[in-house]
Amino acid sequence: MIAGLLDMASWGLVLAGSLVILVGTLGLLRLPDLFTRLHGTGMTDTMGAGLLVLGMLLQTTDWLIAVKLVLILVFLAITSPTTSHALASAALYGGLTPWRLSDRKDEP
Amino acid sequence: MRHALSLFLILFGLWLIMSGHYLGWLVALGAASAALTVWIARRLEAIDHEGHPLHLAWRGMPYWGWLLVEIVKSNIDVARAILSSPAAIDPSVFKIKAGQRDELGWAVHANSITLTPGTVTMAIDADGTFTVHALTRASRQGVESGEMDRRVSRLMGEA
Amino acid sequence: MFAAAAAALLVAMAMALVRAVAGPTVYDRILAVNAIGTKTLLMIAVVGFLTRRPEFLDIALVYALINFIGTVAVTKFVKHRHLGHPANLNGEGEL
Amino acid sequence: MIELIDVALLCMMAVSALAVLWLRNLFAVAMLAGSYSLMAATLYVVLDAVDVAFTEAAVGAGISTVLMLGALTLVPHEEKPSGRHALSGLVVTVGLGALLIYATLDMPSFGDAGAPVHRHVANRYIEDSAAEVGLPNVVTSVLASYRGYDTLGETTVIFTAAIGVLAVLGWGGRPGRRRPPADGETRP
Repeated sequence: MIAGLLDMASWGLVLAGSLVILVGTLGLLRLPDLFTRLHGTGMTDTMGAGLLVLGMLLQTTDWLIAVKLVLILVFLAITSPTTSHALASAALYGGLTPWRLSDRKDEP
Repeated sequence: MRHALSLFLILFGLWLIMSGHYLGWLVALGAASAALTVWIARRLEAIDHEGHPLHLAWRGMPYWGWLLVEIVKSNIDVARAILSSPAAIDPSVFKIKAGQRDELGWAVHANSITLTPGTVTMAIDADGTFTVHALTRASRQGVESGEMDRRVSRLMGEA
Repeated sequence: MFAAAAAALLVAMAMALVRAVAGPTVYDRILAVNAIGTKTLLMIAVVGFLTRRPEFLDIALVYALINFIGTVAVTKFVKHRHLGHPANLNGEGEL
Repeated sequence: MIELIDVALLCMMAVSALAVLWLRNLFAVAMLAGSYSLMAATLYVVLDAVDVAFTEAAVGAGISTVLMLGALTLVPHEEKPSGRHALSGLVVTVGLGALLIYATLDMPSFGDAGAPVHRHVANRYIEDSAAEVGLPNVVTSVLASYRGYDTLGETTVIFTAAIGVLAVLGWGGRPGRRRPPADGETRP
Protein backbone atom coordinates (compact mmCIF):
# COMPACT_ATOMS: atom_id res chain seq x y z
CA MET A 1 0.00 0.00 0.00
CA ILE A 2 2.65 2.48 1.09
CA ALA A 3 4.94 1.27 -1.67
CA GLY A 4 2.18 1.75 -4.23
CA LEU A 5 1.50 5.29 -3.01
CA LEU A 6 5.23 6.12 -3.13
CA ASP A 7 5.41 4.71 -6.64
CA MET A 8 2.49 6.86 -7.76
CA ALA A 9 3.98 9.96 -6.14
CA SER A 10 7.28 9.28 -7.87
CA TRP A 11 5.47 8.85 -11.20
CA GLY A 12 3.75 12.17 -10.72
CA LEU A 13 6.96 13.96 -9.75
CA VAL A 14 8.99 12.59 -12.67
CA LEU A 15 6.25 13.37 -15.20
CA ALA A 16 5.76 16.87 -13.77
CA GLY A 17 9.52 17.44 -13.89
CA SER A 18 9.65 16.32 -17.53
CA LEU A 19 6.79 18.69 -18.33
CA VAL A 20 8.55 21.62 -16.63
CA ILE A 21 11.75 20.84 -18.55
CA LEU A 22 9.83 20.76 -21.82
CA VAL A 23 8.09 24.07 -21.10
CA GLY A 24 11.33 25.73 -19.99
CA THR A 25 13.14 24.61 -23.14
CA LEU A 26 10.18 25.71 -25.22
CA GLY A 27 10.81 29.11 -23.67
CA LEU A 28 14.40 28.88 -24.92
CA LEU A 29 12.93 28.57 -28.42
CA ARG A 30 9.97 30.92 -28.24
CA LEU A 31 11.08 33.89 -26.16
CA PRO A 32 12.37 36.86 -28.10
CA ASP A 33 15.90 37.53 -26.81
CA LEU A 34 18.74 36.22 -24.66
CA PHE A 35 17.68 37.88 -21.43
CA THR A 36 14.16 36.47 -21.61
CA ARG A 37 15.47 33.05 -22.66
CA LEU A 38 17.58 32.93 -19.50
CA HIS A 39 14.35 32.64 -17.50
CA GLY A 40 13.35 29.56 -19.49
CA THR A 41 16.56 27.70 -18.67
CA GLY A 42 16.17 28.89 -15.09
CA MET A 43 12.96 26.90 -14.97
CA THR A 44 14.69 23.73 -16.18
CA ASP A 45 17.53 24.13 -13.71
CA THR A 46 15.38 24.75 -10.64
CA MET A 47 11.99 23.13 -10.73
CA GLY A 48 12.49 20.74 -13.64
CA ALA A 49 15.62 19.18 -12.21
CA GLY A 50 14.17 19.40 -8.69
CA LEU A 51 10.98 17.47 -9.45
CA LEU A 52 12.84 14.90 -11.55
CA VAL A 53 15.40 14.26 -8.81
CA LEU A 54 12.70 14.09 -6.14
CA GLY A 55 10.89 11.47 -8.23
CA MET A 56 14.12 9.46 -8.53
CA LEU A 57 14.72 9.80 -4.79
CA LEU A 58 11.46 8.01 -4.12
CA GLN A 59 12.58 5.12 -6.35
CA THR A 60 15.79 4.31 -4.52
CA THR A 61 16.45 2.70 -1.17
CA ASP A 62 20.22 3.05 -1.31
CA TRP A 63 21.23 6.02 0.83
CA LEU A 64 24.45 6.51 -1.16
CA ILE A 65 22.44 7.09 -4.33
CA ALA A 66 20.03 9.34 -2.45
CA VAL A 67 22.90 11.49 -1.19
CA LYS A 68 24.33 11.76 -4.71
CA LEU A 69 20.94 12.81 -6.09
CA VAL A 70 20.64 15.51 -3.44
CA LEU A 71 24.19 16.63 -4.23
CA ILE A 72 23.23 17.04 -7.90
CA LEU A 73 20.43 19.37 -6.81
CA VAL A 74 22.72 21.33 -4.49
CA PHE A 75 25.33 21.77 -7.23
CA LEU A 76 22.67 22.89 -9.69
CA ALA A 77 21.26 25.35 -7.16
CA ILE A 78 24.69 26.90 -6.69
CA THR A 79 25.94 26.84 -10.28
CA SER A 80 22.76 27.72 -12.19
CA PRO A 81 22.32 31.31 -10.92
CA THR A 82 26.06 31.92 -11.28
CA THR A 83 25.95 30.83 -14.91
CA SER A 84 22.84 32.91 -15.60
CA HIS A 85 24.38 35.98 -14.02
CA ALA A 86 27.69 35.51 -15.84
CA LEU A 87 25.88 35.22 -19.18
CA ALA A 88 23.56 38.17 -18.54
CA SER A 89 26.38 40.39 -17.38
CA ALA A 90 28.60 39.38 -20.31
CA ALA A 91 25.78 40.02 -22.78
CA LEU A 92 25.06 43.41 -21.23
CA TYR A 93 28.78 44.20 -21.28
CA GLY A 94 28.96 43.10 -24.90
CA GLY A 95 26.33 45.65 -25.84
CA LEU A 96 23.23 43.49 -26.19
CA THR A 97 20.07 45.53 -25.63
CA PRO A 98 17.24 43.77 -23.77
CA TRP A 99 14.08 43.22 -25.80
CA ARG A 100 11.14 45.42 -24.83
CA LEU A 101 7.45 45.00 -25.46
CA SER A 102 7.61 47.89 -27.90
CA ASP A 103 9.98 45.85 -30.12
CA ARG A 104 7.26 43.34 -30.84
CA LYS A 105 6.79 44.49 -34.41
CA ASP A 106 10.10 42.83 -35.29
CA GLU A 107 8.85 39.45 -34.16
CA PRO A 108 6.87 37.23 -36.51
CA MET B 1 42.49 27.61 10.50
CA ARG B 2 38.92 26.81 11.49
CA HIS B 3 37.84 27.34 7.88
CA ALA B 4 40.65 25.15 6.57
CA LEU B 5 39.59 22.37 8.89
CA SER B 6 35.92 22.62 7.92
CA LEU B 7 36.87 22.65 4.24
CA PHE B 8 38.93 19.51 4.81
CA LEU B 9 36.00 17.82 6.54
CA ILE B 10 33.60 18.76 3.73
CA LEU B 11 35.98 17.53 1.03
CA PHE B 12 36.77 14.31 2.84
CA GLY B 13 33.09 13.69 3.53
CA LEU B 14 32.36 14.24 -0.16
CA TRP B 15 35.14 11.81 -1.05
CA LEU B 16 33.72 9.18 1.31
CA ILE B 17 30.24 9.57 -0.18
CA MET B 18 31.46 9.42 -3.76
CA SER B 19 33.89 6.52 -3.40
CA GLY B 20 31.72 3.95 -1.63
CA HIS B 21 34.85 1.92 -0.74
CA TYR B 22 36.01 1.89 2.83
CA LEU B 23 39.32 -0.02 2.84
CA GLY B 24 41.92 1.55 5.10
CA TRP B 25 44.47 2.18 2.34
CA LEU B 26 41.92 3.83 -0.01
CA VAL B 27 40.46 6.00 2.77
CA ALA B 28 43.98 7.16 3.62
CA LEU B 29 44.50 8.12 -0.04
CA GLY B 30 41.20 10.04 0.03
CA ALA B 31 42.24 11.90 3.16
CA ALA B 32 45.58 12.72 1.53
CA SER B 33 43.93 14.10 -1.60
CA ALA B 34 41.53 16.20 0.51
CA ALA B 35 44.48 17.56 2.49
CA LEU B 36 46.33 18.35 -0.75
CA THR B 37 43.30 20.26 -2.04
CA VAL B 38 43.07 22.26 1.19
CA TRP B 39 46.77 23.07 0.92
CA ILE B 40 46.32 24.30 -2.66
CA ALA B 41 43.26 26.33 -1.61
CA ARG B 42 45.36 27.94 1.13
CA ARG B 43 48.04 28.84 -1.36
CA LEU B 44 45.35 30.36 -3.61
CA GLU B 45 44.10 32.26 -0.55
CA ALA B 46 40.65 30.90 -1.35
CA ILE B 47 39.89 29.91 2.24
CA ASP B 48 38.00 32.63 4.04
CA HIS B 49 34.69 33.57 5.56
CA GLU B 50 33.12 33.90 2.09
CA GLY B 51 34.59 30.74 0.55
CA HIS B 52 32.19 28.32 2.18
CA PRO B 53 29.73 30.20 4.39
CA LEU B 54 28.79 27.29 6.59
CA HIS B 55 27.14 29.53 9.16
CA LEU B 56 24.40 30.31 6.65
CA ALA B 57 23.51 26.68 5.97
CA TRP B 58 21.94 25.98 9.35
CA ARG B 59 20.67 29.37 10.41
CA GLY B 60 19.08 29.86 7.01
CA MET B 61 16.66 26.94 7.06
CA PRO B 62 13.52 29.15 7.24
CA TYR B 63 14.96 31.30 4.44
CA TRP B 64 15.71 28.36 2.16
CA GLY B 65 12.19 27.09 2.76
CA TRP B 66 10.70 30.45 1.84
CA LEU B 67 12.94 30.63 -1.25
CA LEU B 68 11.74 27.18 -2.35
CA VAL B 69 8.12 28.33 -2.24
CA GLU B 70 9.05 31.48 -4.19
CA ILE B 71 10.85 29.38 -6.82
CA VAL B 72 7.79 27.19 -7.31
CA LYS B 73 5.50 30.23 -7.58
CA SER B 74 7.71 32.01 -10.08
CA ASN B 75 8.13 28.81 -12.09
CA ILE B 76 4.38 28.64 -12.57
CA ASP B 77 4.40 32.32 -13.51
CA VAL B 78 7.13 31.87 -16.12
CA ALA B 79 5.52 28.70 -17.48
CA ARG B 80 2.29 30.61 -18.02
CA ALA B 81 4.19 33.42 -19.75
CA ILE B 82 5.93 30.96 -22.09
CA LEU B 83 2.83 28.94 -22.94
CA SER B 84 0.48 31.83 -23.55
CA SER B 85 1.17 34.01 -26.55
CA PRO B 86 4.41 36.03 -26.45
CA ALA B 87 2.27 39.09 -25.78
CA ALA B 88 1.95 37.98 -22.15
CA ILE B 89 5.55 38.83 -21.38
CA ASP B 90 6.62 42.34 -20.54
CA PRO B 91 10.38 42.32 -19.95
CA SER B 92 11.86 45.23 -18.09
CA VAL B 93 15.19 46.26 -16.63
CA PHE B 94 15.25 48.07 -13.32
CA LYS B 95 17.55 48.83 -10.42
CA ILE B 96 17.17 48.08 -6.75
CA LYS B 97 19.39 48.97 -3.81
CA ALA B 98 20.39 45.96 -1.72
CA GLY B 99 20.05 46.50 2.01
CA GLN B 100 22.90 44.14 2.95
CA ARG B 101 26.16 45.50 4.26
CA ASP B 102 28.83 43.20 2.82
CA GLU B 103 29.54 41.37 -0.41
CA LEU B 104 28.51 37.99 0.94
CA GLY B 105 25.03 39.38 1.66
CA TRP B 106 24.88 40.84 -1.86
CA ALA B 107 25.94 37.52 -3.33
CA VAL B 108 23.21 35.63 -1.45
CA HIS B 109 20.63 38.24 -2.41
CA ALA B 110 21.64 38.43 -6.08
CA ASN B 111 21.81 34.65 -6.40
CA SER B 112 18.38 34.32 -4.80
CA ILE B 113 16.98 36.78 -7.33
CA THR B 114 18.55 34.85 -10.19
CA LEU B 115 17.52 31.46 -8.80
CA THR B 116 13.84 32.40 -8.96
CA PRO B 117 12.93 32.12 -12.64
CA GLY B 118 11.57 35.32 -14.09
CA THR B 119 14.24 37.55 -12.61
CA VAL B 120 17.98 37.65 -13.32
CA THR B 121 20.54 39.90 -11.68
CA MET B 122 22.50 41.33 -14.59
CA ALA B 123 25.02 43.51 -12.79
CA ILE B 124 26.06 44.59 -9.31
CA ASP B 125 27.59 48.02 -8.78
CA ALA B 126 30.21 48.77 -6.18
CA ASP B 127 27.62 50.38 -3.87
CA GLY B 128 25.26 47.39 -3.89
CA THR B 129 22.87 48.51 -6.60
CA PHE B 130 21.55 45.54 -8.58
CA THR B 131 20.48 45.80 -12.20
CA VAL B 132 17.71 43.22 -12.56
CA HIS B 133 15.99 41.88 -15.66
CA ALA B 134 12.41 40.71 -15.13
CA LEU B 135 10.33 38.66 -17.57
CA THR B 136 6.85 39.72 -16.51
CA ARG B 137 5.32 42.58 -14.57
CA ALA B 138 4.48 40.22 -11.70
CA SER B 139 8.07 39.03 -11.34
CA ARG B 140 9.25 42.65 -11.32
CA GLN B 141 6.81 43.54 -8.56
CA GLY B 142 8.00 40.50 -6.61
CA VAL B 143 11.53 41.89 -6.43
CA GLU B 144 10.50 45.51 -5.96
CA SER B 145 8.32 44.64 -2.98
CA GLY B 146 11.60 44.20 -1.08
CA GLU B 147 10.53 41.13 0.83
CA MET B 148 13.53 39.14 -0.34
CA ASP B 149 15.80 42.02 0.67
CA ARG B 150 14.37 42.00 4.21
CA ARG B 151 14.65 38.23 4.51
CA VAL B 152 18.24 38.12 3.27
CA SER B 153 19.15 40.87 5.74
CA ARG B 154 17.59 38.84 8.55
CA LEU B 155 19.49 35.76 7.33
CA MET B 156 22.76 37.68 7.42
CA GLY B 157 21.97 38.77 10.98
CA GLU B 158 21.74 42.43 10.09
CA ALA B 159 18.14 43.15 10.93
CA MET C 1 7.96 6.42 -16.37
CA PHE C 2 11.68 6.97 -16.77
CA ALA C 3 11.25 6.22 -20.46
CA ALA C 4 8.86 9.18 -20.63
CA ALA C 5 11.36 11.36 -18.79
CA ALA C 6 14.14 10.25 -21.16
CA ALA C 7 11.95 11.04 -24.16
CA ALA C 8 11.13 14.48 -22.75
CA LEU C 9 14.82 15.16 -22.16
CA LEU C 10 15.65 14.09 -25.73
CA VAL C 11 13.00 16.43 -27.13
CA ALA C 12 14.28 19.23 -24.91
CA MET C 13 17.84 18.54 -26.09
CA ALA C 14 16.69 18.76 -29.69
CA MET C 15 14.98 22.10 -29.02
CA ALA C 16 18.10 23.46 -27.32
CA LEU C 17 20.12 22.22 -30.31
CA VAL C 18 17.86 24.24 -32.62
CA ARG C 19 18.62 27.31 -30.52
CA ALA C 20 22.35 26.53 -30.64
CA VAL C 21 22.26 26.32 -34.44
CA ALA C 22 19.96 29.31 -34.92
CA GLY C 23 21.77 31.65 -32.54
CA PRO C 24 21.52 34.51 -33.38
CA THR C 25 23.97 35.97 -30.86
CA VAL C 26 27.03 34.38 -29.31
CA TYR C 27 25.32 34.40 -25.90
CA ASP C 28 22.29 32.50 -27.18
CA ARG C 29 24.59 29.74 -28.34
CA ILE C 30 26.42 29.61 -24.99
CA LEU C 31 23.06 29.44 -23.22
CA ALA C 32 21.86 26.68 -25.53
CA VAL C 33 25.00 24.58 -25.01
CA ASN C 34 24.71 25.12 -21.27
CA ALA C 35 21.08 23.96 -21.45
CA ILE C 36 22.16 20.87 -23.42
CA GLY C 37 24.71 20.19 -20.69
CA THR C 38 22.07 20.37 -17.96
CA LYS C 39 19.85 18.02 -19.92
CA THR C 40 22.79 15.67 -20.46
CA LEU C 41 23.41 15.35 -16.76
CA LEU C 42 19.72 14.77 -16.03
CA MET C 43 19.69 12.26 -18.90
CA ILE C 44 22.56 10.29 -17.38
CA ALA C 45 20.71 10.11 -14.06
CA VAL C 46 17.49 9.04 -15.80
CA VAL C 47 19.27 6.41 -17.94
CA GLY C 48 20.79 5.02 -14.75
CA PHE C 49 17.33 4.49 -13.31
CA LEU C 50 15.93 3.29 -16.62
CA THR C 51 18.47 0.46 -16.79
CA ARG C 52 18.13 -0.13 -13.01
CA ARG C 53 21.77 0.63 -12.42
CA PRO C 54 21.84 4.07 -10.80
CA GLU C 55 25.46 3.70 -9.63
CA PHE C 56 26.76 6.05 -12.27
CA LEU C 57 25.33 9.16 -10.68
CA ASP C 58 28.80 10.46 -9.85
CA ILE C 59 29.33 10.96 -13.58
CA ALA C 60 26.26 13.21 -13.59
CA LEU C 61 27.77 15.15 -10.70
CA VAL C 62 31.05 15.58 -12.56
CA TYR C 63 29.10 16.75 -15.62
CA ALA C 64 27.36 19.39 -13.51
CA LEU C 65 30.76 20.78 -12.54
CA ILE C 66 32.28 20.55 -16.05
CA ASN C 67 29.22 22.27 -17.50
CA PHE C 68 29.44 25.07 -14.96
CA ILE C 69 33.17 25.65 -15.26
CA GLY C 70 32.99 25.42 -19.05
CA THR C 71 30.17 27.92 -19.36
CA VAL C 72 31.78 30.43 -17.01
CA ALA C 73 35.12 30.05 -18.80
CA VAL C 74 33.53 30.62 -22.22
CA THR C 75 31.57 33.59 -20.89
CA LYS C 76 34.69 35.13 -19.43
CA PHE C 77 36.48 34.62 -22.72
CA VAL C 78 33.72 36.31 -24.69
CA LYS C 79 33.51 39.17 -22.22
CA HIS C 80 37.20 39.88 -22.17
CA ARG C 81 37.57 39.78 -25.92
CA HIS C 82 35.09 42.64 -25.91
CA LEU C 83 37.14 44.52 -23.36
CA GLY C 84 38.48 46.86 -25.97
CA HIS C 85 35.01 47.81 -27.20
CA PRO C 86 33.30 51.00 -26.07
CA ALA C 87 30.36 49.22 -24.45
CA ASN C 88 30.67 49.22 -20.68
CA LEU C 89 28.53 48.88 -17.62
CA ASN C 90 28.37 52.60 -16.92
CA GLY C 91 26.57 53.12 -20.19
CA GLU C 92 23.42 51.48 -18.93
CA GLY C 93 21.39 54.62 -19.39
CA GLU C 94 20.62 53.64 -22.96
CA LEU C 95 18.86 50.42 -21.95
CA MET D 1 13.69 2.30 -25.33
CA ILE D 2 17.49 2.24 -25.06
CA GLU D 3 17.74 1.77 -28.85
CA LEU D 4 15.41 4.72 -29.31
CA ILE D 5 17.65 6.89 -27.12
CA ASP D 6 20.67 5.75 -29.16
CA VAL D 7 19.00 6.63 -32.44
CA ALA D 8 17.75 10.00 -31.19
CA LEU D 9 21.18 10.93 -29.84
CA LEU D 10 22.89 9.85 -33.06
CA CYS D 11 20.42 11.93 -35.09
CA MET D 12 21.12 15.00 -32.97
CA MET D 13 24.86 14.39 -33.27
CA ALA D 14 24.47 14.20 -37.05
CA VAL D 15 22.51 17.47 -37.03
CA SER D 16 25.15 19.28 -35.01
CA ALA D 17 27.93 17.86 -37.19
CA LEU D 18 26.14 19.08 -40.33
CA ALA D 19 25.58 22.47 -38.68
CA VAL D 20 29.31 22.65 -37.94
CA LEU D 21 29.94 22.18 -41.68
CA TRP D 22 27.20 24.59 -42.68
CA LEU D 23 27.76 27.55 -40.36
CA ARG D 24 30.32 30.21 -41.17
CA ASN D 25 30.52 31.74 -37.70
CA LEU D 26 33.52 30.06 -36.07
CA PHE D 27 32.39 30.74 -32.52
CA ALA D 28 29.10 28.99 -33.25
CA VAL D 29 31.10 26.08 -34.65
CA ALA D 30 33.13 25.83 -31.43
CA MET D 31 29.95 25.83 -29.34
CA LEU D 32 28.28 23.21 -31.53
CA ALA D 33 31.35 21.00 -31.32
CA GLY D 34 31.00 21.22 -27.54
CA SER D 35 27.37 20.15 -27.67
CA TYR D 36 28.33 17.33 -30.05
CA SER D 37 30.76 16.06 -27.43
CA LEU D 38 28.14 16.28 -24.68
CA MET D 39 25.75 14.17 -26.72
CA ALA D 40 28.49 11.69 -27.61
CA ALA D 41 29.25 11.38 -23.91
CA THR D 42 25.59 10.64 -23.17
CA LEU D 43 25.68 7.98 -25.86
CA TYR D 44 28.70 6.34 -24.23
CA VAL D 45 26.88 6.28 -20.89
CA VAL D 46 23.91 4.63 -22.57
CA LEU D 47 26.33 2.09 -24.06
CA ASP D 48 27.72 1.42 -20.53
CA ALA D 49 31.14 2.88 -21.32
CA VAL D 50 31.20 5.23 -18.36
CA ASP D 51 34.96 5.80 -18.37
CA VAL D 52 34.95 6.73 -22.05
CA ALA D 53 32.00 9.05 -21.43
CA PHE D 54 33.90 10.80 -18.70
CA THR D 55 36.95 11.30 -20.92
CA GLU D 56 34.76 12.52 -23.77
CA ALA D 57 33.12 15.12 -21.53
CA ALA D 58 36.39 16.34 -20.03
CA VAL D 59 38.42 16.38 -23.27
CA GLY D 60 35.75 16.90 -25.93
CA ALA D 61 33.43 19.34 -24.22
CA GLY D 62 35.99 20.86 -21.88
CA ILE D 63 39.56 21.13 -23.13
CA SER D 64 38.93 21.12 -26.90
CA THR D 65 36.41 23.94 -26.56
CA VAL D 66 38.92 25.99 -24.60
CA LEU D 67 41.63 25.24 -27.20
CA MET D 68 39.30 26.24 -30.05
CA LEU D 69 38.40 29.46 -28.27
CA GLY D 70 42.09 30.13 -27.75
CA ALA D 71 42.65 29.67 -31.47
CA LEU D 72 39.68 31.96 -32.17
CA THR D 73 41.43 34.88 -30.50
CA LEU D 74 44.06 34.67 -33.26
CA VAL D 75 41.79 34.39 -36.32
CA PRO D 76 38.75 36.29 -37.67
CA HIS D 77 35.30 35.22 -36.47
CA GLU D 78 33.92 34.34 -39.88
CA GLU D 79 35.11 31.59 -42.14
CA LYS D 80 36.17 32.81 -45.58
CA PRO D 81 34.04 31.31 -48.37
CA SER D 82 36.46 29.31 -50.48
CA GLY D 83 34.24 29.10 -53.54
CA ARG D 84 35.67 25.95 -55.03
CA HIS D 85 34.51 22.47 -54.23
CA ALA D 86 37.20 19.83 -54.03
CA LEU D 87 35.65 16.81 -55.77
CA SER D 88 38.64 14.58 -55.07
CA GLY D 89 38.30 15.29 -51.36
CA LEU D 90 34.66 14.24 -51.44
CA VAL D 91 35.52 11.02 -53.26
CA VAL D 92 38.30 10.13 -50.79
CA THR D 93 36.09 10.88 -47.77
CA VAL D 94 33.09 8.94 -49.02
CA GLY D 95 35.34 6.07 -50.10
CA LEU D 96 37.05 5.90 -46.73
CA GLY D 97 33.71 6.10 -44.94
CA ALA D 98 32.32 3.25 -47.04
CA LEU D 99 35.45 1.20 -46.32
CA LEU D 100 35.10 1.77 -42.56
CA ILE D 101 31.43 0.80 -42.61
CA TYR D 102 32.35 -2.30 -44.60
CA ALA D 103 34.96 -3.12 -41.95
CA THR D 104 32.40 -2.91 -39.15
CA LEU D 105 30.41 -5.70 -40.80
CA ASP D 106 33.11 -8.13 -39.64
CA MET D 107 32.99 -6.93 -36.04
CA PRO D 108 31.31 -9.10 -33.40
CA SER D 109 27.93 -7.78 -32.33
CA PHE D 110 27.73 -5.41 -29.36
CA GLY D 111 27.96 -7.25 -26.04
CA ASP D 112 28.82 -10.62 -27.64
CA ALA D 113 30.42 -12.80 -24.95
CA GLY D 114 32.27 -14.84 -27.57
CA ALA D 115 34.04 -11.83 -29.08
CA PRO D 116 37.85 -12.14 -29.25
CA VAL D 117 38.39 -9.27 -26.77
CA HIS D 118 36.42 -11.11 -24.15
CA ARG D 119 38.26 -14.41 -24.54
CA HIS D 120 41.83 -13.26 -23.92
CA VAL D 121 42.97 -11.62 -20.66
CA ALA D 122 39.74 -9.74 -19.90
CA ASN D 123 38.34 -12.51 -17.74
CA ARG D 124 41.41 -12.56 -15.56
CA TYR D 125 41.27 -8.78 -15.15
CA ILE D 126 37.63 -8.92 -14.07
CA GLU D 127 37.98 -11.93 -11.77
CA ASP D 128 41.39 -11.52 -10.18
CA SER D 129 42.31 -7.83 -10.35
CA ALA D 130 40.69 -7.02 -7.00
CA ALA D 131 42.85 -9.68 -5.31
CA GLU D 132 46.00 -9.11 -7.36
CA VAL D 133 46.12 -5.30 -7.40
CA GLY D 134 43.73 -4.34 -4.62
CA LEU D 135 41.87 -1.58 -6.43
CA PRO D 136 38.08 -1.52 -6.75
CA ASN D 137 38.10 -0.13 -10.32
CA VAL D 138 39.17 -2.68 -12.93
CA VAL D 139 40.03 -0.04 -15.53
CA THR D 140 42.37 1.67 -13.09
CA SER D 141 44.01 -1.69 -12.31
CA VAL D 142 44.55 -2.41 -15.99
CA LEU D 143 45.95 1.05 -16.77
CA ALA D 144 48.09 1.47 -13.68
CA SER D 145 49.24 -2.06 -13.00
CA TYR D 146 48.82 -4.64 -15.79
CA ARG D 147 49.75 -2.13 -18.46
CA GLY D 148 51.83 0.03 -16.14
CA TYR D 149 54.83 0.43 -18.50
CA ASP D 150 52.53 1.27 -21.39
CA THR D 151 50.84 3.97 -19.32
CA LEU D 152 54.21 5.29 -18.18
CA GLY D 153 55.24 5.64 -21.83
CA GLU D 154 51.99 7.41 -22.72
CA THR D 155 52.23 9.90 -19.89
CA THR D 156 55.88 10.55 -20.76
CA VAL D 157 54.91 11.35 -24.34
CA ILE D 158 52.10 13.67 -23.24
CA PHE D 159 54.27 15.36 -20.62
CA THR D 160 57.03 15.94 -23.17
CA ALA D 161 54.50 17.31 -25.67
CA ALA D 162 53.09 19.67 -23.04
CA ILE D 163 56.57 20.94 -22.18
CA GLY D 164 57.27 21.43 -25.88
CA VAL D 165 54.07 23.39 -26.42
CA LEU D 166 54.74 25.53 -23.36
CA ALA D 167 58.27 26.18 -24.55
CA VAL D 168 56.96 27.34 -27.93
CA LEU D 169 54.10 29.45 -26.55
CA GLY D 170 56.02 30.86 -23.59
CA TRP D 171 54.73 30.55 -20.08
CA GLY D 172 53.38 33.81 -18.68
CA GLY D 173 56.50 35.75 -19.60
CA ARG D 174 54.83 38.48 -21.67
CA PRO D 175 54.53 41.68 -19.66
CA GLY D 176 52.16 44.32 -20.93
CA ARG D 177 49.61 41.88 -22.32
CA ARG D 178 47.52 41.83 -19.18
CA ARG D 179 45.15 44.75 -18.77
CA PRO D 180 43.74 45.90 -15.46
CA PRO D 181 39.95 45.36 -15.22
CA ALA D 182 37.83 48.26 -16.40
CA ASP D 183 36.03 50.47 -13.86
CA GLY D 184 32.73 49.15 -12.60
CA GLU D 185 33.36 45.70 -13.93
CA THR D 186 31.71 43.00 -11.89
CA ARG D 187 33.16 39.59 -11.33
CA PRO D 188 30.93 36.87 -12.78
